[in-house]
Amino acid sequence: MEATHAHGAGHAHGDGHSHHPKGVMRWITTTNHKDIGTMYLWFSFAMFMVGGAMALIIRAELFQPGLQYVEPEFFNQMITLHGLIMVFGAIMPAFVGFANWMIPMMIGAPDMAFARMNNWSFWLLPPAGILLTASMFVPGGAAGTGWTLYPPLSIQMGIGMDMAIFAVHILGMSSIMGSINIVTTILNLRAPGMPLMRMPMFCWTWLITGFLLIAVMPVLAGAVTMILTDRHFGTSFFSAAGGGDPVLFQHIFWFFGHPEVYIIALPAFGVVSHVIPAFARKPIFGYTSMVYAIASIALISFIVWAHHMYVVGMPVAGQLYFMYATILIAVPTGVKVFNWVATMWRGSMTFETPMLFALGFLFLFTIGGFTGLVLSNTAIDVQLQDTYYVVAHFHYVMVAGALFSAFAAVYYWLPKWTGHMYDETLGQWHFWLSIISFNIAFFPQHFLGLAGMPRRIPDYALQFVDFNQVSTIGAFGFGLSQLLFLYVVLKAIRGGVKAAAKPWEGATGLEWTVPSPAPYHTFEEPPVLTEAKGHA
Amino acid sequence: MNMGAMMGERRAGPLQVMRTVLSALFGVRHRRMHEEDAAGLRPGQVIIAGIIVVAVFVLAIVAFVQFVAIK
Amino acid sequence: MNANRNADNRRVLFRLLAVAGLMFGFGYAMVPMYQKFCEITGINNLLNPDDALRNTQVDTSRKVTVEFDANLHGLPWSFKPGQTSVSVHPGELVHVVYRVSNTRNHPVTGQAIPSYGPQLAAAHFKKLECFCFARQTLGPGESREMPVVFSIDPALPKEVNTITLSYTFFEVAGAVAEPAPQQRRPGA
Amino acid sequence: MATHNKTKSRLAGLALLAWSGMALAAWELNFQAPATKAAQTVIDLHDLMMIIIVIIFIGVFAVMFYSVFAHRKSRGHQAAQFHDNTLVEIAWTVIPLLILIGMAWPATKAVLNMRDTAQADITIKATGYQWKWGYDYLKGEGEGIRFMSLMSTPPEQIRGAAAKGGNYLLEVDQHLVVPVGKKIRVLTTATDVIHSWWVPALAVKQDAIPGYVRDTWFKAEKEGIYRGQCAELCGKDHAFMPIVVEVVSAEKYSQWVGAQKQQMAATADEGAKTYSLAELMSRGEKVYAANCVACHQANGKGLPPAFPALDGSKIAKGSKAAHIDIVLNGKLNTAMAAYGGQLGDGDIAAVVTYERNAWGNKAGDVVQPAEIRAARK
Repeated sequence: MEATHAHGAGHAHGDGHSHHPKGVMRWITTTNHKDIGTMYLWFSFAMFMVGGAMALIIRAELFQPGLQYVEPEFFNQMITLHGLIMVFGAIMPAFVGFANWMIPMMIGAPDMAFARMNNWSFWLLPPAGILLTASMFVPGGAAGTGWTLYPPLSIQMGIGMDMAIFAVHILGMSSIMGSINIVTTILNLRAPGMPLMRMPMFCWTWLITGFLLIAVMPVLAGAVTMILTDRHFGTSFFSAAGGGDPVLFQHIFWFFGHPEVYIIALPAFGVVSHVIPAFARKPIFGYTSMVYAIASIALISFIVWAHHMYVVGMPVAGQLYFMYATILIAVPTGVKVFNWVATMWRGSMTFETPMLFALGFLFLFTIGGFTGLVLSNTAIDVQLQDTYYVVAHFHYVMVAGALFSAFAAVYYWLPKWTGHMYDETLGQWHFWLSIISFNIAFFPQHFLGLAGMPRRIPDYALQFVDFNQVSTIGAFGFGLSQLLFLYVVLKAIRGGVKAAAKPWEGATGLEWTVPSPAPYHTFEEPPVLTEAKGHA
Repeated sequence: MNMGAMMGERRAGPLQVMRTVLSALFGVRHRRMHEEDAAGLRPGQVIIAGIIVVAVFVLAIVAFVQFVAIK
Repeated sequence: MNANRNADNRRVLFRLLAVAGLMFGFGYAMVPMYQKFCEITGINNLLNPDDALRNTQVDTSRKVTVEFDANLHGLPWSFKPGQTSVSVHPGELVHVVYRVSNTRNHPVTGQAIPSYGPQLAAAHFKKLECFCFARQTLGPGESREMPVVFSIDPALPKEVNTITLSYTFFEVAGAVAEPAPQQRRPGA
Repeated sequence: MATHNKTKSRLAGLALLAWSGMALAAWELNFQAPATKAAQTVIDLHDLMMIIIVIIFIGVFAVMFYSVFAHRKSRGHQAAQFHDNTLVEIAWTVIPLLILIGMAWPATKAVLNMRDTAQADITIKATGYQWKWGYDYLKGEGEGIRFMSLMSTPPEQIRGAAAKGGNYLLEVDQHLVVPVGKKIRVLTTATDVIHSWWVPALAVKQDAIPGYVRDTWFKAEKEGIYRGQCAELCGKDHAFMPIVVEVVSAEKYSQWVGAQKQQMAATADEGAKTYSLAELMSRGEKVYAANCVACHQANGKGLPPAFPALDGSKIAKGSKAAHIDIVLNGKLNTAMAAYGGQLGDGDIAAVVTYERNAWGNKAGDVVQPAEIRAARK
């Protein structure tokens, strides 16, 4: 608790500790959760930029009907890589980065439980990222199947597909190791006097997410391995010719894919459950029911996978079952939103950037939830499956849900990481630019989908021109706004107003008891918790 | 609000476990009620009960679908 | 304290090794386990004819139209049903043929997969003789009539009055006139 | 359904237009005009859900925004410290649950109706190919008719070398013609990868899965031309395999069936006729443009390594028999499909002749339909 060195804060300058290697080797060999968290976050941001550039290529091509800038093959590759990179390269590592940085500090642990494995689970990511991006440059290009990798199309692809499969394997290993680490840390390294039910919400969401990841990543790995053996070793898991079934892959994929949605959403819920109470200066409403509801959401996320495949021709009984199950699980998710609104109710609110992003999250995630409800209805989904409506829906859930809460998290914890306050004015500009351009980009896509525009097409009929143009303009606006984010973060790293140990008046939790920036080693002696100190 | 209750050695009965799991699935749980329950609950019990309840939930929907689809 | 921890760690290590060994063994045990499972439940007995209906009573109160459809998947063959459709009573034993011929001047091996529309019908469609799933090798220019003998289960839901039986022939890549290893039934 | 020709980008005032665009035909905000009862049901269901959703949305966010405005620190509001209330929680769990169950009931009825393919008048099989649709009339009036349906939008329009036509990307060479008011059962299957047969105005979408048949149905209530597209990513020309269903009166349909039968008979007779090089070349160019251009390209240069060039290729310059064989039977484990089942003798003769004499190829020989017919034996 007495460490005072001001470093380890998210950038490579200055290292006061004599027993650490310097320069690059420090980062390669580090086992410090703060260093590793920082690397996760920068990796995630780099991937976010790469995936974002791909999205802009897609939107540029769709600005006008006809083929202008890219060939259809390349367009399909962009679609695939954008999806894979954003899900596995940007969003998931971002939240693992937050977990690394914050969970030990939130629970009063000196570091993660398996510090060396932590290093390894990060360093698996760059090769996977490189494998994915490099697959664009091999003969035949990257996989052009969409991130869902459906066979038999994925059987037809070139070597880029194999590279994508290996990348998914490596990313899966990294995620599983990261999850084991987080789960073990939370279960075993809590400071004395912090029972599970007094743990900060972010830790709870990650505990559950960790279990989900351990459960479903092997499923995805199995599915892509079956594609690999179908491609090269003469098996016929997904080929009717040998007695297999192409639809089997979709079942396996979505058995992974639906819990994956919650893997991405739950830590986001966790972040928001810290930010809103902090800026409403009021404890979170219904902590216990929230914990329980999140656990049950996780459990029942395993029984609704086939609502992604209403039109593959499953029996009518199957369609009805998945419709009912999906509609029923919408309830506990919806209740989360009520909880957050009730937390704000009769609070004493201020609206700094983290709070703005949390409110943006709430607003947009609710819209995404509602369109999800529309899609859960099998009869309507038959019309909307594989259209831009679905694209709009999951971008509202993913971008608004995960990304906005990640921004909230960065602004909320940046003073703790860097020791400086970020530029509030620019932060607010970033928020307003982001939310406005996001809506310009994605709201019109609902209309495109309703009117009948299929997704994953590089060219479209003329009645879709207008909204596509609006959408492209919004997408470029959204992309450019993120450069402002980079500037704000860099500015805070380089200097600025010194941050207090607890820069947010309403913030609670152990992480705010250590100085800002957080010393390289925190809680080498477990903190003493007093009953009065409320968490969550 | 006292830690002693959490360390209790008393074991929860099946009914109590079920009540916990069901209220969790429903999504509503009062902290006070939880603390009464938590005294005797073991994670293993809750997990098994949770899986059973979800299985029953699935079977109930399946049965309902059979009823609707094959009138 | 330290010795204690080492012992603990060793115990955990051994347990994990045992689990890993068991999982590895389980992987091998899967194959016979699945076979046994399928045998008992009757799932996946692709090559054996379906059991003859126990209740052979013919339901003369209604007729079901059975349409026949043929697809080729990358095969230089011609493949057509001998009849586009038949109208049958449930329970009745029906005999139809498909005609297939090799248009190539060398032997080609193919394999047919059946499929039903609506899918619901699959459970009520009993094939007593079928050329599906077994490999077929046709010599240069050879033509063949492939019989299908089936009956419709009288338990077929009342509202289903049309069933499509569709076969797709796939080329068995690289296979040249080899006997199908698992072919347990002659005459197909 | 109204399409339009406005392709000019309107940068000025675009954001404004986005919200005031309801008056313009192109700013479609809702489903396409329905042509079947099922499509109408979908729209009704969607309207119902939208009303409920908008009410809940306004309710929740009215509370939130009231809180945001009233309970802010700058107005001196003191934070209350309550943190749960079981009664409120039960209420906001039970009420949405009941609303959702209420929505599930009409949805169930719609689904059961959508999946009931019995009592169909006509059965048509739609087969997805990379990248076109094939149709076989299996049962009912018109039984035995089969044809391929390819996008007929010219590549110049796609590449921006020509003005885009009214039904840009949604026009095919042969419409799927069906009679009005009859229950049409559609079986879907595919030969290569998964496609999806989708016509929005008919509310029909069904994946076409290689090796399996799936079925769906529609019953068009009014005559007209309804356009749709493949909905499942199926490779590079996924955007270019439209579906056009033409719904006509019973009499017109019978006429169409008659004409089709005649044409099929004529095609079958082609084997006996002989044609001149010029005739075959001009016909072959059309067949080539419809079937081969996607991979081998208009200039015959292909897109190596996946799609080899024909200009100067060994096959186009070598023996006729080998050339005919590869067109008729395809090449295993490559994208080269067998066209024997898709094209008639005359078309294949023409396209082979064309390939042997176009671009830099100067074989000078003519392939007659009779040779194709012989090669098929």
